[in-house]
Formats: sequence, structure tokens, C-alpha cells
Amino acid sequence: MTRLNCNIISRKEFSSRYISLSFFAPAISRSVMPGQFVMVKIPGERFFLRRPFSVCRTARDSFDIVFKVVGAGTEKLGQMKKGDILNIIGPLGNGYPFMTHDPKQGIPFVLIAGGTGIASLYFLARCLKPGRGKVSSPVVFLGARNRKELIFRPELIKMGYEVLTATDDGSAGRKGFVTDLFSSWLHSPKGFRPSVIYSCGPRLMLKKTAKIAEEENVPCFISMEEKMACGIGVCMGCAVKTSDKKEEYKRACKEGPVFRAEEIEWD
Amino acid sequence: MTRLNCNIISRKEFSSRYISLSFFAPAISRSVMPGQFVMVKIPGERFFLRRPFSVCRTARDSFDIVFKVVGAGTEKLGQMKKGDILNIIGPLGNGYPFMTHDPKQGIPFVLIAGGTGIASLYFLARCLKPGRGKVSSPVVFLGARNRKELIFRPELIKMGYEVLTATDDGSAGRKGFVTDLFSSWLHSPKGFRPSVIYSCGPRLMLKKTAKIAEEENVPCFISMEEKMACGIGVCMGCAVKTSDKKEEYKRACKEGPVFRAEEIEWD
Amino acid sequence: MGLKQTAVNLAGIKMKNPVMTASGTFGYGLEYADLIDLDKLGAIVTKTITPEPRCGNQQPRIFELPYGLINTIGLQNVGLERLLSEKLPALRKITRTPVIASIGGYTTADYVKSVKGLAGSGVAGIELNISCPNVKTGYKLKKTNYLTISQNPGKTYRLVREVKKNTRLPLIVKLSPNVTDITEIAASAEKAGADALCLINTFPAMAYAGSGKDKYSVPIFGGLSGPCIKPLALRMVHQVCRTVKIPVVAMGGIMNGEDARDFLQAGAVAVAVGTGNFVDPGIIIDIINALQDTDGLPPRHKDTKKKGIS
Amino acid sequence: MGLKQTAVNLAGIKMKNPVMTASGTFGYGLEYADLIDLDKLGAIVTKTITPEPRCGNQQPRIFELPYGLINTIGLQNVGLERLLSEKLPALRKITRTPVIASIGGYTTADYVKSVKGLAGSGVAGIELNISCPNVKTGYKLKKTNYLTISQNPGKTYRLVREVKKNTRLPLIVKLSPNVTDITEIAASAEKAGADALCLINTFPAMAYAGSGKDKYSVPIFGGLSGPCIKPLALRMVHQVCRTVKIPVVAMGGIMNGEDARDFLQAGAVAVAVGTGNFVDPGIIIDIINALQDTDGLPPRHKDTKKKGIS
Ligand SMILES: Cc1cc2nc3c(=O)[nH]c(=O)nc-3n(C[C@H](O)[C@H](O)[C@H](O)COP(=O)(O)OP(=O)(O)OC[C@H]3O[C@@H](n4cnc5c(N)ncnc54)[C@H](O)[C@@H]3O)c2cc1C
Ligand SMILES: Cc1cc2nc3c(=O)[nH]c(=O)nc-3n(C[C@H](O)[C@H](O)[C@H](O)COP(=O)(O)OP(=O)(O)OC[C@H]3O[C@@H](n4cnc5c(N)ncnc54)[C@H](O)[C@@H]3O)c2cc1C
Ligand SMILES: Cc1cc2nc3c(=O)[nH]c(=O)nc-3n(C[C@H](O)[C@H](O)[C@H](O)COP(=O)(O)O)c2cc1C
Ligand SMILES: Cc1cc2nc3c(=O)[nH]c(=O)nc-3n(C[C@H](O)[C@H](O)[C@H](O)COP(=O)(O)O)c2cc1C
Ligand code: FES
Ligand code: FES
Repeated sequence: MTRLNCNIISRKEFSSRYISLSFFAPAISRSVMPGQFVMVKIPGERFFLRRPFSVCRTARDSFDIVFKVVGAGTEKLGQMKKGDILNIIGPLGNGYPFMTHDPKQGIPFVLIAGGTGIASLYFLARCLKPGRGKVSSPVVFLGARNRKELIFRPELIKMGYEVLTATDDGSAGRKGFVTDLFSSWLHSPKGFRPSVIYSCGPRLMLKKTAKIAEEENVPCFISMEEKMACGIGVCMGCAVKTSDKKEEYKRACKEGPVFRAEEIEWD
Repeated sequence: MTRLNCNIISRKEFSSRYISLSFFAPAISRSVMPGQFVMVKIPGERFFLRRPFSVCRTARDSFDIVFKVVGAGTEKLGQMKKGDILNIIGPLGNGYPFMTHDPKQGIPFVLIAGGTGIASLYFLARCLKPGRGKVSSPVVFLGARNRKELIFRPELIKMGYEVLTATDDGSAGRKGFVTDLFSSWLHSPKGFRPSVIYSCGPRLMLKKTAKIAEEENVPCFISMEEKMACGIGVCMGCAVKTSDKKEEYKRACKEGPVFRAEEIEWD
Repeated sequence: MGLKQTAVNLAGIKMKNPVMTASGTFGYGLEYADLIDLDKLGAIVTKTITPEPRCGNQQPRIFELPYGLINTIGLQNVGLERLLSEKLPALRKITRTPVIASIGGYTTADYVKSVKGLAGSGVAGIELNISCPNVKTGYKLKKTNYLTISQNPGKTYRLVREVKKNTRLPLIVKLSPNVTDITEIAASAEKAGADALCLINTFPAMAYAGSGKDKYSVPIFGGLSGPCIKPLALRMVHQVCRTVKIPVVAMGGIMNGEDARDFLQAGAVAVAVGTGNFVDPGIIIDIINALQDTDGLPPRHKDTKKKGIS
Repeated sequence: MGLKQTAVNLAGIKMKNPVMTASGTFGYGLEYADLIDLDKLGAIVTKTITPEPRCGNQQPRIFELPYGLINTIGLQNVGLERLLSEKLPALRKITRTPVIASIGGYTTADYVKSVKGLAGSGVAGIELNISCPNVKTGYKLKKTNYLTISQNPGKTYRLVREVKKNTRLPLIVKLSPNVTDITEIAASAEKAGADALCLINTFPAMAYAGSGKDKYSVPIFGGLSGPCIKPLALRMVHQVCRTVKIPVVAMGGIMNGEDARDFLQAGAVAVAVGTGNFVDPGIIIDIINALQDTDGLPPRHKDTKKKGIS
């Protein structure tokens, strides 16, 4: 974990509300693992706390984040330009454990992403070899508000993933929740019980995913977003309620953000 | 008094710390009198209160302010560019009364300015006809930190004023206080008891000016700067202690900023 | 989407909307007449007056922070007589908006004198300022300071009861936030006959006002207002609205429609804009428009899930 | 211009400079070790621990404002045992900076148990947290809430006296700002044997945490910290430093060297950085450097001209 002033080396707009930035930061890009995040200091006194963002891609000397403009902080961040310098702390938290194909059966894994949840899963998808199991390719379930917000789809297909999509407004793929899509896929002829599920997205989506995983008895790892003040484990702001007897509330920023789905106490 | 969004139509740097801005604002430019001021909203949430500035010049549809960068607000104001729009309230306060030549004697008046105090006096100088009395031209005593901060000197000379200068560091004119310069001029062969003194500048300078005016028994009007929250007479933040029995503390923004020197209770 | 109904009745004072001015930030109502339409306001609260004129504190009186303001005006005011003879008649000429007179004093007799003087003056109500942190005395003096008696439930009770006996006008009691438990003070004022409560006045605060080498020669003590006190004010308004039955006028850092809605949601019947007037005289009109244009007044007393200290 | 002398002795705790961490904003000291040089700090204050581990409050726990932070952590902590067996030994391995353990509890016995447990643990001192606004109970419950007993002078006196009997370590008592007169509480703690005072803990505050339509479904109650509380904290530190003889550790919105100097000038012997650590972990080192590089520590207790409420 380091604290660095990072130069923005490129900026890309997926849409006016989905923006990605690349930062020059070898110290981070060479050590960060999928599922880990960074805390970005957004310029301006009114942005008191740093904002957490998952790393979605790395190159040798740089890493990328992709974010949706949802409030004043991301609005400001979206206005940053190539050459601007931001102070960043990272990499932070624990990433996704790499458990992919079931070695005996050759059964592939599945990724389920909702909204900006694709950020960390895209990084994971790049690091895991999609390969092809006995059954099928690994599948990415991609959910978003609408067609425009379904990012990284072409890249994932090119890498060899099968990508199934759902949108809230039906503007692309199936209309409705990505978890419903996953659920009906599971019970469809093409469906299979994956070796492991990785998921990131809104709380409700994760809860549903966890439920399906439990029913199907599939190992499932989810990345949880909680409001964070420090991002490095000192403030206890990001607590996630777990079934752990010793440590009921775990810190999303330190013990997480990736948790085993069965650990979480949903309310 | 109006509240307007005013376009900056030009910007001039006297030095990096002395800047003047022209605003398009017919409603203000056509009604403002010398000694009156405006309250400028400086962009950015951290500039909570508006900043008061004297009007230093008007054209038909625009007016100018000139200011020195002394803190964060004027720093920011100094970065404003042509085309930027600022919200301004004005004109505010009471200006200098026009009492100039002693009609019987033809004795000219005198202006004594310290630092940014020249702003309102320059506007006054432009409005009064300098003419030439029986004795001499009206004289402007101009004091500043150094040569660079002695602004409007050429303009005043061109208009027919005699300009005598003093600087703290001796880089132009006499080294020392402008009030000392005035005092020794008064008793020099060229000196004369003016018909009226108008003065604006630091408190200490005004106090000394008031003392000399009292000793010489010359009517004297001074413009007082106090911290202002509202600028329009509601907060009582800008109180000036006076000898008035009925209203001991007067509001610099409403009853002032120009006061008769003998009214002020200096401490 | 038409304009929403926003009229409220504050302890008998009929206001066309729940937005009023905070005492001391709107002069005697006259000064802003050039800039905003006074008829649009829910009510106008005057600067606190004392029976005799007061000249207030020395300079500096104002200290700006990036998120608020410290002031130490010291209740400079024209006194009861000039309020009655000059200010109120002038104000009545230019607007029909209800006017609430804020009064302060040094003895119970001062307050009684003012309310008696205000009878028949045409004011719609009286605000009892017993919470000004800026008047001499203060933390070192043990003598009762009437202007901070809202820090003491017993004294609050006695003063309010005495004043109430001497006026038929709706009586709004303005409380200090600088107390351990504001619900206790609120309850005393209610019991003593207050028709409404007004919270909060400014918080006692301090800053070093100079800069550079001079900095530490000018400690400024005064009352803190502005956006930075909003979370504290909101907590107190929420608490008090759940413990008293009389209506509450809320204030503390209201700068826009959303701030106003927060306080109304927390249970206030009306809100007041103070420091916001300095930032921009148009703010108060913007707030009124925001309440009318969006969703009208929020439903009150509706928080169900409560967290933390509640 | 060489480095200035900045060492201070806080009730027997020798600090190389007067800058320490505020409890609850620096974990158990271990987490920041990657980012800053712990050896540079004046002292490290741990998260408040209770005899048994605590899991704290529900989400959301954090609410950001442009000028501060509302938190409702609810004292999530690992408990006395793990502090002693895991955290302190680990911390001792990586730094020699004095460590001050902050303790909280629900009964006098809880506090006594913790101080006894900490004897011989190597901590340099104990901070008594009797001022946390975030623990269940609160304004509606009448039962004594030990974590806010610093709102009551008598209870403060009794608890401090009892704890003091059971420890030889320097005892720093942390006070709540949410009181009518903080000098009264400060005096009680001093009389009961406190070796130093620490002020201030967070202010009880409230915000509506959601946005849009959901906004009013999530009122968040918690403690307010950050720059917006500085003028209030500074006033209290100034007041208390003039009424007690024991040293004061000051905090509340310290974000830079100038803030720190203001509190030292007001009379504090040391200062603590809380919320500032979140904004930037480097802030605390910047503050230490600022105090060393510029003019050293300011002369204390030197305000002569006083204005306003003082
Ligand atoms: C571990 C982690 C990884 C994340 N990765 C991404 C990512 O890759 N792409 C992306 O678009 N977003 C991501 N988020 C969410 C992102 O941090 C928020 O959208 C962002 O902080 C909103 O800031 P704002 O100022 O625009 O919103 P505001 O609502 O104005 O922010 C106010 C406060 O709430 C916090 N906040 C608001 N929304 C969230 C949220 N969903 N989660 C946590 N805190 C929040 C902010 O940090 C800030 O402190 C991640 C969150 C976490 C915890
Ligand atoms: C009636 C009047 C007319 C003025 N005319 C001019 C002018 O023509 N040119 C010019 O350069 N300056 C003028 N000033 C002073 C000018 O207002 C201040 O220099 C300016 O407000 C400083 O703002 P800042 O944010 O840079 O300084 P900061 O010191 O950061 O400001 C902090 C606060 O103090 C107030 N303040 C600081 N200095 C002064 C001051 N000298 N007088 C009043 N308030 C102050 C600010 O308004 C602000 O509220 C005038 C002041 C008054 C009262
Ligand atoms: C400059 C100034 C003067 C004030 N004078 C008074 C006063 O005379 N009487 C009073 O009851 N409150 C007075 N107040 C307090 C305000 O009415 C209000 O309670 C407080 O400022 C909080 O609201 P705000 O944050 O919207 O300003 C004054 C506040 C300011 C800033
Ligand atoms: C997230 C958070 C957690 C805190 N936890 C504690 C705590 O456990 N014990 C305590 O005494 N104070 C706690 N505090 C209060 C701080 O120690 C400090 O008194 C307060 O935040 C004011 O300082 P600041 O403005 O620099 O943050 C906490 C503050 C914050 C923001
Ligand atoms: S964000 Fe502070 S502990 Fe996780
Ligand atoms: S600045 Fe408010 S009365 Fe003059």
C-alpha cells in the first residue's frame, strides 16, 4: 500500500456518465490484484473524504478505474483531464481468490456484474484464463440500467467469455434483473452449475446471487461496497455484518471488499 | 441598489498583486457616486461572504474596481478573466460629498490616498473638476508600499492634478508615511490650507489625516473600511464608533463608508 | 406541476409559506426591500431590540470561515422606541408580511417593558431572545445573564411565564444550542406558556482573527452560524420536535431548499434563514420557490427507522 | 532556520512533539504503518476499547459533509484481551512512540477492569472515553450512559476518582463538548485526580443520509467531527485552559499546522489529529513538520485583549 500523486495518462468516456481514467503508478499497477481498490482524493476542499474505486485494468506502469457519475465527487472526477494529478492510496483490501475451473470436471466459473460492479470483475476476467472447460466457456452475466451502461462487453467476448446481458429498460439483452437472467439460465439447457461464482454489484443483487449460490451449493465470492472514511482499516466505518463469531462486523476495506457469500448476514 | 450578474469585460494588471476589472452593469455604472462600493460574490463555496470594493471608474455601461491581492478571496478574484460572470450588489453606501473649491478664495481641495484607498479617490478625482484655484491645482497625495503600487499617477497628472508621492521603501517619491509628506507640504512654501480634504486608506493613516485636518481646521471626509458581512445595513457587522450621541456606532456600509473625520472616535 | 400549498399557521401567525428571516440578519426588514419582494416572505423577524438602544461590541465583529461565520455584534439596536416610531411604521408601509419582533434585555422588567410596548404595534408575534452568546458577561461572570438564560431550565421557566402574563401576542422562545440537553429547556419554555419555540441561536465559538505575526493578538469570541452548524441544529430540532407539542421554528445553516426541507422533515413548522441572506439576498426567495415548486412541504414526524443516539 | 524544539511532557508522558492521533481515527496504530513513519508521532492513541469486544452500529456509519463528517461507529473494537495480546505487542514491535490506550465501558467496573488489565502492558497512559455520543441509549433513555457521563459533573467526578485509584498510569479524561458549561466538567475531572484532559469528542449531530426519494427514510444520528467543529473546540479549549491547572490535549478539526498552532496558542499542551487522517494520512506528519519548521511552539496563555463572551 502506498500513497502517490498519480498523473492521469488517459481518459475515456463510455458515455457521459461512465468514464474511465488511467493513472501512471507502477507501484500500484504491479502489485494490485483483482477486487482490490484505491482511495482517490478528489480535488476541492468540499470533497472531504477520499472515494473508493476498484481497479478495472492494469498495464505495466499504469492502472485504470472506471466509474459512473452518481454524485458531486464522481462528477468532479469525471471532469479531470489527461495530465491532471490526483493523490491516490492503494492497492487496498483483499481481492478475489483465484478458484476457477473445477479441475476434475473442467467446469467453468461465472461472473455476475451489476452496474459499476463490472469494474473489478473485468479485471478479474482479464487475469483468469477463460479457456474452455468440458462443458462450456466461462459466462459473464452483465446487468445495467440500459444499453449504454453495458460496458466492456466486446472486450469480454473477444477474450473468450460468453456474455449474457440484462438491462432494466430492456434496451439490450433481457429486460429485468441480471440475477433473474442467471437463475433462468441455470435451469435452461445451456446452463450448468459453475465451479465458482464471482459477483459485484448493488447490495440487493449480491443478496440474490448469494441465495442462488447457496441453493445450488456453489462457492461464491462477492465484493461489497460500503461507505468508507479511511479505506485502510482504522475508522470502522465500512463494517459488514458477518456470521463470524469472533468478529461479527468485518471491515469491507480490510477483511473485504471480497467476502465469501455465505459469511454475510443480510438483513 | 441592485443585484446583478455582471460580465467581466476587461481585466488589467497593474502588477501581479494590483488588478483591475471592468464589469458590464449599466444599472450600477449610471448611478454610482464616488465613495460608494459594491459587494462582489467570489465564486467558490469557501468564500462565504461577499467582498466589498470601491468603484474606481465608470463608463456609460460599465464600472471598474481595482484591488490588491491580500487573501484567498482577492487571490481568486484576481484569477477571473474577461467573460467570467460575477454576482454583484451595488451601488452601496454613501459617497463623498462634493465640496471642492472654496468659492470665495478659490482654494483647491486635497486628496490623500494610502494603498488601495486610491480606488475611491480616483473616481472622485475624475468626477471633480480639478480646475485651478487662485492658489494652485488640487493636490493628490499618493502613498503606497513601493513604486509598483503607486497606481493611477499618470492619469491623475494628465487630468490636471498635482501628484505627490510617498512609499514605504522609498522606491518612489518620499520615503515614509503619506501623512508626513502631507504635513511637511502643508508647512512648505508650496503648501496651502486646502478647502477640503478627502482621504481613504489604512486606519492609522486616516487617524493621522483626521488629526491634521482638525489642527488646521479643514473640513475632512474619510472613507472607512470595516469587515462587512452584508454590506447593506442589516448585520451591524461594520460598526464604526462615532461621537454621535444618538447612534454611537454607525454602519460603515450604510451611514458610511464616508464619514466626516471629526465624527470618528479613534481608539 | 402546479405550485404546492405551503401556507402554515405558526401559533396563530398566518404565514403564506414556512420561510422566515432569522433575527439579526435582516435588519428591521427595510434594508432588503430594494433587492427582494418582501411580500413573498412567510414572516419577517426583526433584529433583537432592547428597551434602550445598544451600541454593541468593538471591532472586529465578523470573522469569516469557509463554512460559516463568527459574529460578535453585541446586540447593537435602535431600542424599543425607535422600533415603534420609525421602523415598524416604515415596514408596514411596504409590506403586509407578518412581522415578528425579537426582544432582549437585562432584567425581567426589560422584557416585560418591551412586550407591553409592542401591544397594539401591529406585530404578529414576539420572539424572546434569551440565547445570544454575544453580550458582555458570559462564562466568567456568575451574575445572571438574561441573554443566555435559556441555558437554565428554571430561569427560562420563570422569565417566559412572566412575559407571557404580559402579552397576548404569540410568544416564540428562542433557545441556545449551547446546553447539555435542549429538550429540558424546551420543556420548561413550553410549560411556562411559550406558544412556539425557535431554535437555534448561534453557538459560542472562537477564532484568532488576525493573520501572520498579529494573528494571536486578536482572539475573537462570538456566535457561530452558517452551514457548519446545520447537523447540530438538525439534531436538536429533531429531538425537540419529539418532546414538545408546540410548534418549532428551525434554523441553522439553511442555504437552499433542501436544507429547509430537512428541517421541516425533522418536524419544524417553519424555518428561518440567517447567514444565508449575507451570502446572497436572493437565497430566501429561492428557498420559498423550491418548496413551492418541487413537492410542497414534506410530511413531518415520519422518521421511522432511527439510528445512533436516538 | 534550524528545527525548533517541540518536545513536550504531557502529565509524565514524554512526547517528542505535541502532536498525537485522536482515538478512533488511527485504529490500533498498525494500519498506517505502511504510509507514515510512526516514530515521528508525538503519541499514538488507540481506538477506544471495552473489556469485551463490541461490534458497533448498523450501516450507514459514515456521512460526509463538505466541512466535516458524521460517524456512528458505535465503538466497534476488539476488546481488552486482543488489545493486550495482539495489538499492543504488534505495535511495540514497529515503533517506540508512546502509546495511549483509550478505554470505554458501561459500568465503573468496566473501566476499572480495563485500567487494571493495562497495568504493565507498556502503554504510556490511559485516555478515559466518557464522551462518545454513538453508543446506544442517548437522549431518550434515562439510564446512566457511561459513555456520556462527561455531561454530568458529579458522575464524572465519581468515575474518575474510582479509576484513578486503580492505576498509576497518567490518566487523561476525554470530555464531551455537548454541555452547557465545559469548565464545570473539567473542574470535576481535575478534582477527582485526572492528570490531563482531552477535549473534545464529537458533537451529537444528525443528517438525512439518503438522496432523492429515499432521503428521508434514513436519518443518521452520530458524532460530528472535522473542520466545522474547530471554532467550537477552540472556544472550549481556551475556556478550560484558563480554569484548570492540568494539561489539556486539544482536538477538533485540526487539518494543518496553523490549526494546531491555534490550539496550542489557546493553551493546549498537545493536539490530536482525527478526521484529518482520513482526508490524508500525511496530514499529521505535515503538521509536525510545520510546528518544527516555522516558529516552534507558540507561547501559550498569552491572549491579552479579549473580546465578546470572554
Ligand atoms: C470498494 C469499493 C469499490 C468501488 N468501486 C467502484 C468502481 O469501480 N466504480 C464506480 O463507479 N464506483 C465504485 N464504488 C462506488 C464509489 O465509491 C461511489 O460511487 C463514489 O464514492 C460516489 O461518490 P460521489 O461523491 O459521486 O457520491 P456522493 O453520494 O455525493 O458521495 C457522498 C459520500 O458517500 C460515499 N458513497 C456514495 N456512494 C457510495 C457507494 N456506492 N459505495 C461506497 N461509498 C459511497 C462517497 O464515497 C462519499 O463519501 C466503489 C465503492 C467501494 C466501497
Ligand atoms: C467599503 C470598502 C471598500 C473597499 N474597497 C477596496 C478597493 O477598492 N480595493 C481593494 O483592494 N480593497 C478594498 N477593500 C478591502 C477589501 O474588501 C479586502 O481587501 C478584501 O475583502 C479582502 O478579501 P480576501 O478574501 O482577499 O482577504 P481575507 O483576509 O482572506 O478575507 C477574510 C475576510 O475579511 C474581510 N476583509 C479582509 N480585509 C478587509 C478589509 N481591509 N476591509 C474589509 N474587510 C476585509 C473579507 O471581506 C473577508 O470577509 C474595501 C473594503 C471596504 C469595507
Ligand atoms: C450577524 C448576526 C447577527 C445576529 N443577531 C441576532 C439577534 O439579534 N437576535 C437573535 O435572536 N439572533 C441573532 N442571530 C442569530 C440568527 O438569528 C440565527 O439564530 C443563527 O445565525 C443561526 O442561523 P443561520 O445559520 O441561518 O445564520 C444573529 C446571527 C448573525 C449571523
Ligand atoms: C470515525 C471516528 C471514530 C471515532 N472513535 C472514537 C473513539 O473510539 N473514542 C474516542 O474517544 N473518540 C473517537 N472519535 C472522536 C475523535 O477522537 C475526536 O475526538 C473527534 O473526531 C474530533 O477531532 P477531529 O475533528 O480532528 O476528528 C472518533 C471520531 C471519528 C471521526
Ligand atoms: S473505511 Fe475505515 S475501516 Fe474501512
Ligand atoms: S456590513 Fe452588515 S450592517 Fe454593514
